[in-house]
Amino acid sequence: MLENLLSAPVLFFALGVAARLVRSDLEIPQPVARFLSLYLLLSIGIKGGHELHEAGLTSDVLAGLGAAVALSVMTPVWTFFLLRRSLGSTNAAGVAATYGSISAVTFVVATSFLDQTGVGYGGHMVAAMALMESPAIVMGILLAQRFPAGGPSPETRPPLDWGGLLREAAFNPAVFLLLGSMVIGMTIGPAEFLDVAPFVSSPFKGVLCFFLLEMGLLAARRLRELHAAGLGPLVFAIVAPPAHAALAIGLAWSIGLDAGDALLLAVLGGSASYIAVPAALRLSLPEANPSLYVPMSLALTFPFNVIIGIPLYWWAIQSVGLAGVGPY
Amino acid sequence: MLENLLSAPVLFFALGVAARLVRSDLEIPQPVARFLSLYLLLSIGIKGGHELHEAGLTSDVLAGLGAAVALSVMTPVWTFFLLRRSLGSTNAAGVAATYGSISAVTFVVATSFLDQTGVGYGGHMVAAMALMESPAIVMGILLAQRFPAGGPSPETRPPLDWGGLLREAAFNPAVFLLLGSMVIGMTIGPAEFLDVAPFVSSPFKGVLCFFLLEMGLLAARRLRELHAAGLGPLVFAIVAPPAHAALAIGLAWSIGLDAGDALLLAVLGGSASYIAVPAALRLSLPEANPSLYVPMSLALTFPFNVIIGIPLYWWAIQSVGLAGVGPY
Amino acid sequence: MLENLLSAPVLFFALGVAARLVRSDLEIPQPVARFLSLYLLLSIGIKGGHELHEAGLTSDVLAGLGAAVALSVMTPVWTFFLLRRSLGSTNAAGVAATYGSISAVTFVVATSFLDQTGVGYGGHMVAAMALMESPAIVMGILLAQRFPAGGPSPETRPPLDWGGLLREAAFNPAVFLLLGSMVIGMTIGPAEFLDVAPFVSSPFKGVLCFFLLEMGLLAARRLRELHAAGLGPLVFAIVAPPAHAALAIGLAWSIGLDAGDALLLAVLGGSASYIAVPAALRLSLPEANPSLYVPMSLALTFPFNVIIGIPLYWWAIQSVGLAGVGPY
Amino acid sequence: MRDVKRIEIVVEAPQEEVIRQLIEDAGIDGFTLMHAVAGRGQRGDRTSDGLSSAFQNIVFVVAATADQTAALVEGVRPILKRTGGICLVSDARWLKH
Amino acid sequence: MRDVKRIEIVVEAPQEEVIRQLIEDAGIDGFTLMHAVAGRGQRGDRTSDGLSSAFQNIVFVVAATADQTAALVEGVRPILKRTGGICLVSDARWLKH
Amino acid sequence: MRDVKRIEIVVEAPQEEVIRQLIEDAGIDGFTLMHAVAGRGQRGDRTSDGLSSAFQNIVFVVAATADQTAALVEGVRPILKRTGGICLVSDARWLKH
Ligand SMILES: Nc1ncnc2c1ncn2[C@@H]1O[C@H](COP(=O)(O)O)[C@@H](O)[C@H]1O
Ligand SMILES: Nc1ncnc2c1ncn2[C@@H]1O[C@H](COP(=O)(O)O)[C@@H](O)[C@H]1O
Ligand SMILES: Nc1ncnc2c1ncn2[C@@H]1O[C@H](COP(=O)(O)O)[C@@H](O)[C@H]1O
Ligand code: NA
Ligand code: NA
Ligand code: NA
Repeated sequence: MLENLLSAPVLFFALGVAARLVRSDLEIPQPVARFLSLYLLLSIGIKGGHELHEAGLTSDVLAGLGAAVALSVMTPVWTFFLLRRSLGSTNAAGVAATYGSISAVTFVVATSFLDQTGVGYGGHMVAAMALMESPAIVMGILLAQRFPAGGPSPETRPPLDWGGLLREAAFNPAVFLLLGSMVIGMTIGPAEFLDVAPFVSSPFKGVLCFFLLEMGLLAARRLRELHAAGLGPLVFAIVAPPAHAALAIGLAWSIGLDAGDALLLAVLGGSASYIAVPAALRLSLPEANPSLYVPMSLALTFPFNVIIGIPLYWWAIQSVGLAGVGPY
Repeated sequence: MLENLLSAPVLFFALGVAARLVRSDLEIPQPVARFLSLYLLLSIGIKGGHELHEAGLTSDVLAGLGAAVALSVMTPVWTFFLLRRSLGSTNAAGVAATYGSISAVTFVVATSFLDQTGVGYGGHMVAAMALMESPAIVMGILLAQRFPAGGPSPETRPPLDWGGLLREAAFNPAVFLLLGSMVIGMTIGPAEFLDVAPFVSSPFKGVLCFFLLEMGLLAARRLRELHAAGLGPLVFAIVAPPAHAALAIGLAWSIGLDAGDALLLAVLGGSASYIAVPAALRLSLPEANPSLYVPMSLALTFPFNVIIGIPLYWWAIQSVGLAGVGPY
Repeated sequence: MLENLLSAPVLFFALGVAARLVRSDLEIPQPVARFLSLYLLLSIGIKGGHELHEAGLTSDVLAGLGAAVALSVMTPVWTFFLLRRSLGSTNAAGVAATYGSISAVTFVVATSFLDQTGVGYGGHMVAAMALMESPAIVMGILLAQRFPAGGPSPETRPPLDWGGLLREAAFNPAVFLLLGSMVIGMTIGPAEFLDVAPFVSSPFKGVLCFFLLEMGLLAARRLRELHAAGLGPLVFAIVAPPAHAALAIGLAWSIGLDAGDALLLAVLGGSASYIAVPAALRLSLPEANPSLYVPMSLALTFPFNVIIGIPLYWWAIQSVGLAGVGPY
Repeated sequence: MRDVKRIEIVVEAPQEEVIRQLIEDAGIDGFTLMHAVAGRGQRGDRTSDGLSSAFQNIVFVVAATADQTAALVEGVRPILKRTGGICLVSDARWLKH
Repeated sequence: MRDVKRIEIVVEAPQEEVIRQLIEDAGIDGFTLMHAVAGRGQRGDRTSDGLSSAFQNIVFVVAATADQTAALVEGVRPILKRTGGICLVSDARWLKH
Repeated sequence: MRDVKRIEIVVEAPQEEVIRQLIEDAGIDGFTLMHAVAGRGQRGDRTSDGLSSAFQNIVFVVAATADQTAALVEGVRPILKRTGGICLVSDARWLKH
């Protein structure tokens, strides 16, 4: 765990937080930060696709994908009913969608943790990640519609544009680039993969450091917004990750996933979205307060997972005795 | 040809087109895309200069340069007279300049094709590319001036600023960076070249993938603009590339270029500009409709060359029996 | 010296100047240029921290740091009194702060010069650089306050916000990222360092080329602003670097620094700020004319150091017989 | 020069398509659009960050006749109510070339 | 505060030098300039892309006296005619410090 | 719609915090802010470069009542005097949703 604390990406996250705390003007230019996140998605997509191509489609693959989708459909349900009383229906639905979905950066940090630990993982877990964004968004909106309470009066609320919502959910940039890069990674041959590897593999960890610096800056800025939110959301943002991860580990154990895949499933279950879901919610559920669900996932759940969660889940996975395999 | 279809850059181009078709919000931040294109120019310039320095100035070099300039001077002439009737003088001149000039990205994809095929090419072809932008622009303007027809009445058209035009043509950013990097590539020693190689060579193909993703996004967006243009420009945009490339191959054959250089000459002849020429035309021939010449070159000719043209021209070159040499 | 003139970064600087002279529209998108400078700081910080960790804290380290801070405190004093008569108190204070501080890019070019020459240097020199920004800024403001003359009448000048000034001086983005990356470089183990090396080391020289291209563009643009300034500032901007560097070499000799560290100290002493100090002065001493101190440091002192200064100081260091060591 | 209204609409970036459509529906055939704009209002700070544009503002500047303006303003009202932002209308003269 | 005209000119980026010159020719000693602006008009959509700035708009905001404004407007007219764009003029008060 | 003042403040980027504070002090609870703006004035050219934002402009657009405007204008005056920039005030109507 200490080792994880002292990994370069985590330290850069801390540096970003520190910069904001001392009110330094340090910032990553926004178009570049946006590009670095595209780079991480493209890289992980190509590598995942390449590995999936090498390994082939096994029953493990289908089991992993199924488990991931199940998590993203179910998590919003209990999240919603747990929080509806304290936050109101609309905000509870926003948080539900957020926690049913995933954080790609957390996933990336987890793959980097596995690489360092020398444990392999299946390329299909990248697909699993991509498949978890949309169901969570749709579930959140559905819940808000079926269990309305408060919010603006019906006449000011325009009818929901389901077509737009589904397009937003299924073709949001992150999902699209991830799945597209995966398909490309599966399609190109090994020679072509070798050609792009110096771009998608070698600088990966360094780019991750830069990106976590940005994440630290953003998380620290968002943290202040939680002052107004009361204790409930704070507690949820810290307790939900290990709870959801435990569930994911249980699922992994029951379907016999390898240890590496199990860690990634735990991280997917335990993490929450701060990019795709907020963007979709601003369109489809603008009444939900983004100053609630974004800081929860970005300023609390994200650092929790990256610093404590990943090594904790790994320890749990080894305790329940899931077998690791070497890097594919 | 199938192999080329399945190369990573071409697949990313397709991914970009697909993203636009399904109306995904995927986009490369504009300052980064701009930078990636500078990177491609700088890299190809340094590498070209370095290779030219190694190979020395041969008569082959002069022949290649001469053929390139000749193509860029002649192509606008027939293009103009072919299209004047249907498009009007001004628009025909715009298209003429566009097709006399070149597409640096197509050139880069072709060098990547040659690298993969294991065939060498001369660094001077990079200079040939740089020399083809300006003559085409000047020819287009000249043709519009000598053969006016329609357009705004003479009194509203200010006298042409030839100084500005020539500066724009000769020192446009792409030409300047390309030639400048070539000179630097020729000047620095091998040790210095080795020092910059991890930057200019290793990530090259990966950056190309990202850039073709952007090209796909742009091409798909531009495609719609052609609806209004009628069939003529559409046909021209698809027929001109192989016709001009055939001419270039004939020229290459008659002056005895190596197969690799011949392919690059074919690609230069067959490709059309969508960066430098439009920028110059907006200043010197603003009456020409950019919604005509940009989509033609970007949304039709560019993908045609990248997907079909390059392998097709290569097949033709091998058929006429030009000898390839190994990579320098 | 000729060798230095023909190094890739210096040639790209010249290319940038040439682009501006022929009025080419070439430009590096601003967010990317901003990012490249962050990259250079982060890289040099991590590498410096890593080397410092390997070498350990020796008395050499403390001597180097002390000499650097002394230079940044003293240089503003004589600069101020030398220029006060001709430029007025406020502008003299601005120039004083500028020349007491440092240019990180000059430092980076010097490390690249040493790498090429095969001479090592201590990682603590990166810390020395970081420690030189703040004292110079504070000295400049103090001098302007203690020796006022001219400037706006007291009632319009608001009381100085010392808290803000110190925060600006101590936590300006460059200093913060540099020191933060150094600490991270000292903290992470060798395995982790190897993981980030393909990002922080391999492309370093290439990125430096791109950045010097930008510097050339900016320097040429700024040069024009000096027309109004008279001969004094021009002469100072060329004479101060070798004078301050000579002093630094003397200091290095007296405390027995290694040759590599001595060169870096000379470069720190001889260089002047054009990023951190201007930003701080706009807040704390806005009456000082930035069209004076920025072009002096950016358009004259910077190219002087990069082209002539570095090899000149190196020659001087070898003449006084400081011993070099191999790369750590 | 012709008298027109100058309409300035500040909304969050995700509403771009909606406002574009409203402008078209109001029969106005042009607009100018700035991206990556920051701001503060009742819904807190909006600043660009490197993750998504969901929390940035965009600014539409539209020149239109009084009638078109009335139509556009009515369309924009519920959007501002739901998602925040402002709409300012002022008088201007339009250089008709 | 002093009464001035506020002139807002939207043109495509390649015309930057031309407009700068016209402002100077009108005897106006300052302007504010925004880059990378999108828009739609009779000449279709203008959006920033990653290739060139030729199809982006820029916006000049200029504070000037009525006389200077008249001069500038006359200079701008043929540019707008040839290459498109708009020019809006409104009344404002300028805080003269 | 309600009558308001539209205040447009162009200052150099380092003054951002100062102006934000002045807006708050004037009792105004919102503003719109554009970064990376170029310009020319008595203090020469301000263009964005890749080194720092110290020589860029920023533009604040503020909708406020006449009283708030008077307060803000007085606060801004000495800043403009010291560090340059402009402040334009015009009449507008604010769509109150
Ligand atoms: N008084 C104001 N003046 C200028 N812009 C404002 C004002 N109030 C709000 N805005 C803009 O509208 C956006 C949304 O405002 P709100 O919905 O009040 O949070 C803010 O981020 C600002 O960009
Ligand atoms: N009615 C309008 N309101 C605001 N901006 C406009 C309007 N019409 C045109 N523009 C701007 O002027 C640019 C060129 O317009 P046009 O020449 O009509 O294509 C457009 O891209 C818009 O930015
Ligand atoms: N007449 C003007 N019209 C519009 N903007 C101006 C004007 N004068 C100055 N500015 C803006 O204010 C900034 C600072 O002006 P100055 O302090 O005069 O150098 C300039 O960079 C411009 O952005
Ligand atoms: Na989750
Ligand atoms: Na051509
Ligand atoms: Na110094």
